[in-house]
Amino acid sequence: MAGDWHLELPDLDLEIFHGPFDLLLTLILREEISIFEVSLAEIVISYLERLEQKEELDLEAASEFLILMSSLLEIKSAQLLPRPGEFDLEELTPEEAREELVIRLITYKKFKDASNWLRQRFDHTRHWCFRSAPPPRLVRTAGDEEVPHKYEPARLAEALKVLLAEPPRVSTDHMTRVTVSVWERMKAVRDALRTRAELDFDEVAGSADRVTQAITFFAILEMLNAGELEVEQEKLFGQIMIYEARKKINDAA
Amino acid sequence: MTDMPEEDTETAAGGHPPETENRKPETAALARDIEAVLFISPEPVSLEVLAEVTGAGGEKLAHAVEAVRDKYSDPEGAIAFAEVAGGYTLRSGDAAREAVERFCARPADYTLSSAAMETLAIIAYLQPITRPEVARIRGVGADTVVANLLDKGLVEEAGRHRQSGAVRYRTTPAFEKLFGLSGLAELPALDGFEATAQDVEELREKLFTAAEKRNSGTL
Amino acid sequence: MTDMPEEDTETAAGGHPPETENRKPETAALARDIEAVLFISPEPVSLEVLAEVTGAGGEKLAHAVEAVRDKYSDPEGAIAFAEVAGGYTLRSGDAAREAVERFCARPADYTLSSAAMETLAIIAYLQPITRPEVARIRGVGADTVVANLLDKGLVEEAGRHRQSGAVRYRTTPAFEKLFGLSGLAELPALDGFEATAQDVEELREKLFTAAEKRNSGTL
Repeated sequence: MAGDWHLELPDLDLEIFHGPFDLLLTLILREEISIFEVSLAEIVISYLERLEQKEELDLEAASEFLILMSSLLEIKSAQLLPRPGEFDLEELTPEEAREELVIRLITYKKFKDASNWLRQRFDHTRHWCFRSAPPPRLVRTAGDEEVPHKYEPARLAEALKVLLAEPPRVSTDHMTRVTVSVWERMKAVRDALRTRAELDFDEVAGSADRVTQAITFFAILEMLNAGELEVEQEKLFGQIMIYEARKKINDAA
Repeated sequence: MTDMPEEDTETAAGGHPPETENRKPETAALARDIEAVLFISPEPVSLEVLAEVTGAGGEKLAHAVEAVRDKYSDPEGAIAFAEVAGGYTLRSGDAAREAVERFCARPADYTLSSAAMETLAIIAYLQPITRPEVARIRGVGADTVVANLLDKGLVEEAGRHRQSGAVRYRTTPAFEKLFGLSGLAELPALDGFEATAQDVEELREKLFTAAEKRNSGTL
Repeated sequence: MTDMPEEDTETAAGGHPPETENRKPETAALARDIEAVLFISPEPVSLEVLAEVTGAGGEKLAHAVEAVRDKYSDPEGAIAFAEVAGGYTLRSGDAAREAVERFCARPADYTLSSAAMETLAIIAYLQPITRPEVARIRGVGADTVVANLLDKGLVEEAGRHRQSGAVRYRTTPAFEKLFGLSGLAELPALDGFEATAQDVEELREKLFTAAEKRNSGTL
C-alpha cells in the first residue's frame, strides 16, 4: 500500500493481535480504551503502515485483518451503516449484536485460556526429542500373504457415496473468508466516482454481502485518509455520501 | 539374565546392595525386555503390546514398567521415560536439551503461533470438528492454520460432517507426544476455563457503555 | 536405577568417588550429551558430528565416548553401544533379542483412517488416478494419505498421466486381500454406475461436481 500516513496512532500495539476476537477482547478489556473511541480508520492505517515497514504484503495477514475489522464493525455496523433490511444485516438490533458478541467472545476466551495452558505445557515439552530410528529390518516380515481380510467391500462404496452426495447449501459464515480485497473495492469506488461528483455508499456496496460492505467501508476510510475522498454522514444511520476530494473543493470554490 | 542374581537390568556396573530384593532376576529380565522394546519402537508402546510381546501381565508387568520408569527418572539423565499418546516411550532427557537441539537443528521449526495454539486447543477439546466451526470460534478463517497443523502432523482428518460434508479434524498421537500428554484425558477440564458470571457481566457492561457513548457521540 | 551405588557417567548428580578422577562432572555432562544424541539419531553418528554438536574435541571427547561405551557394555543390558559404518550408535542388546523380535514380527497395522478409506475408495473405483485428482475429489490434499497407502502396500504407481505427467495410482493385490475381493470386478456397484469405461468417466465427473459444491458451500 503506497502512500504517506502521518497520523498520530492510537495507543495500540497491533503486534499483539492475532485474530479478531483477540483484538476485540483486548480492546474491550483494556480499561483505557473503549472500542467506540478508537477510530477504525486509525487502526487500519497503522496496520497498513506496519505492512509497509515490512516491505511485503502478507495477503493472508491482510485478509485476516480485514475480517478482524469486520468483526469490530459488527458492533458498529448496526449503528453506523444504514438500517437493517436495506442492508441485509440479518435484522440484528444493536442489543442483539452486542449479546451475540458477548457470547462469542466468552466462548473464544475459554479456548484462548486453554491454548495458554497448552502453551505452557509446550514450553516445557517442546525440547523433548523422541527416537526416530525405524525398527531394525532384520525381522521385518510383512508381506502380501499376511494381509488380513479386515474390511467389507461395502465400506468402499459407503466412502464414495459420501463424496458423491451434494451437500445442502449451508449459509456461508460471513467471517470465514474474504473474497474481495480492499484494493478491489477502492477501484470500484474510484470507478464509480469517475463519472460523477458524489456517490452514495449504497450505490457501491448497498446490495453487496456483509463482508464486501465492511471492506468497502475500509477502502473508503483509506482513501479518505489519503486525501483522495471526502465523506459526509449528516445524521446517525444517515446516508453516507462520498466525494472525490478535488471535485468537492472545486465545487466549493 | 538368569546368571545375574543381583544385577540390575541395564548396566553390569557395580553389584546391588541387598536392599533391592524386590527386584527379582525375573523382573530384571522383564524390565530389560521392556526397555529394549521401548528403545526400538518408533512409537509409544501400550501396556497391551508390552504384555503381548513379553508374555507377562498384571502386577508383574506393571512392576517391571515401574522399574524402567525408575531407571530413567534421573532429571540429569540423557534419556528419560515418558508416558504419552496412550503408551510408554523413551525420550531425550531435559538436561541434554541443548546438544539434542543442536543435533536436530530444529528449534525455530517448532514454534507454534498463537493462532496455531488456539486452533489446536479448539480441535483438541471439540474433536472431531470442522474448519468452519473452528473459524466461528476464533472469528477468523481457519484454512491456513489447519493446513499448517496438518503439515506438522499435529491434526488429521477424522471423517466428514454428516450434513455439510465438511472434513472434520482431530488431534494426532504426534500432538500428544509433542505436548507430553498421556492422552486427551490429561487436558484440563474445559469448565476450568469458563468465564465467571462476573466476567460475562463485565464484558456485557463494557460493550453496553461503549455503545451508549457511541450513541451520544460521534464515529 | 536410582539405587545404583556407583553413579555412572551420565548423571552429573552426586559427587564422584575419588578413584574415577578422570571422570570430571564436565565429562559426565559431555557423555550425557553424546548418549542423548546417539539415542535420538536414526543413523550412526560420527566423531566429527559429535564434536560439532557438543563443541568438545580431542581427548576430552574421546574419553566421553568411552564413558558411554562403558555404560552400555553390559552383555545383559537392554541397550548396547555399537561402532558401525564410521560412527557410533545404540542398538538393542543381545539379551533382549527375543522380545525385540517378537515386537518387530507383529503384523502391520492395517487399520484405515476415514481419510485413507475415502482415498482408497476413489483409487479403487477410478483407477488409474493421479493424486491431484484424488485431492480435487476429496477437497483436501492427498499427499500424506497416498504416501501411507503406498507404505502399507495397498496402492502402487501405475505410470503417468499422459498430459499432466502426474503419477497415477492403482490398487494392489494386498488391497484386494484386505477387503476380501477376488478382483476389482467385485467392487460393490454404486447406484447407477457400472464399471464400464463410460460410467467411470461419469462417476469421476459426478465426484468432481459434488466436491466443488461441497467446497464452495461450506468453506
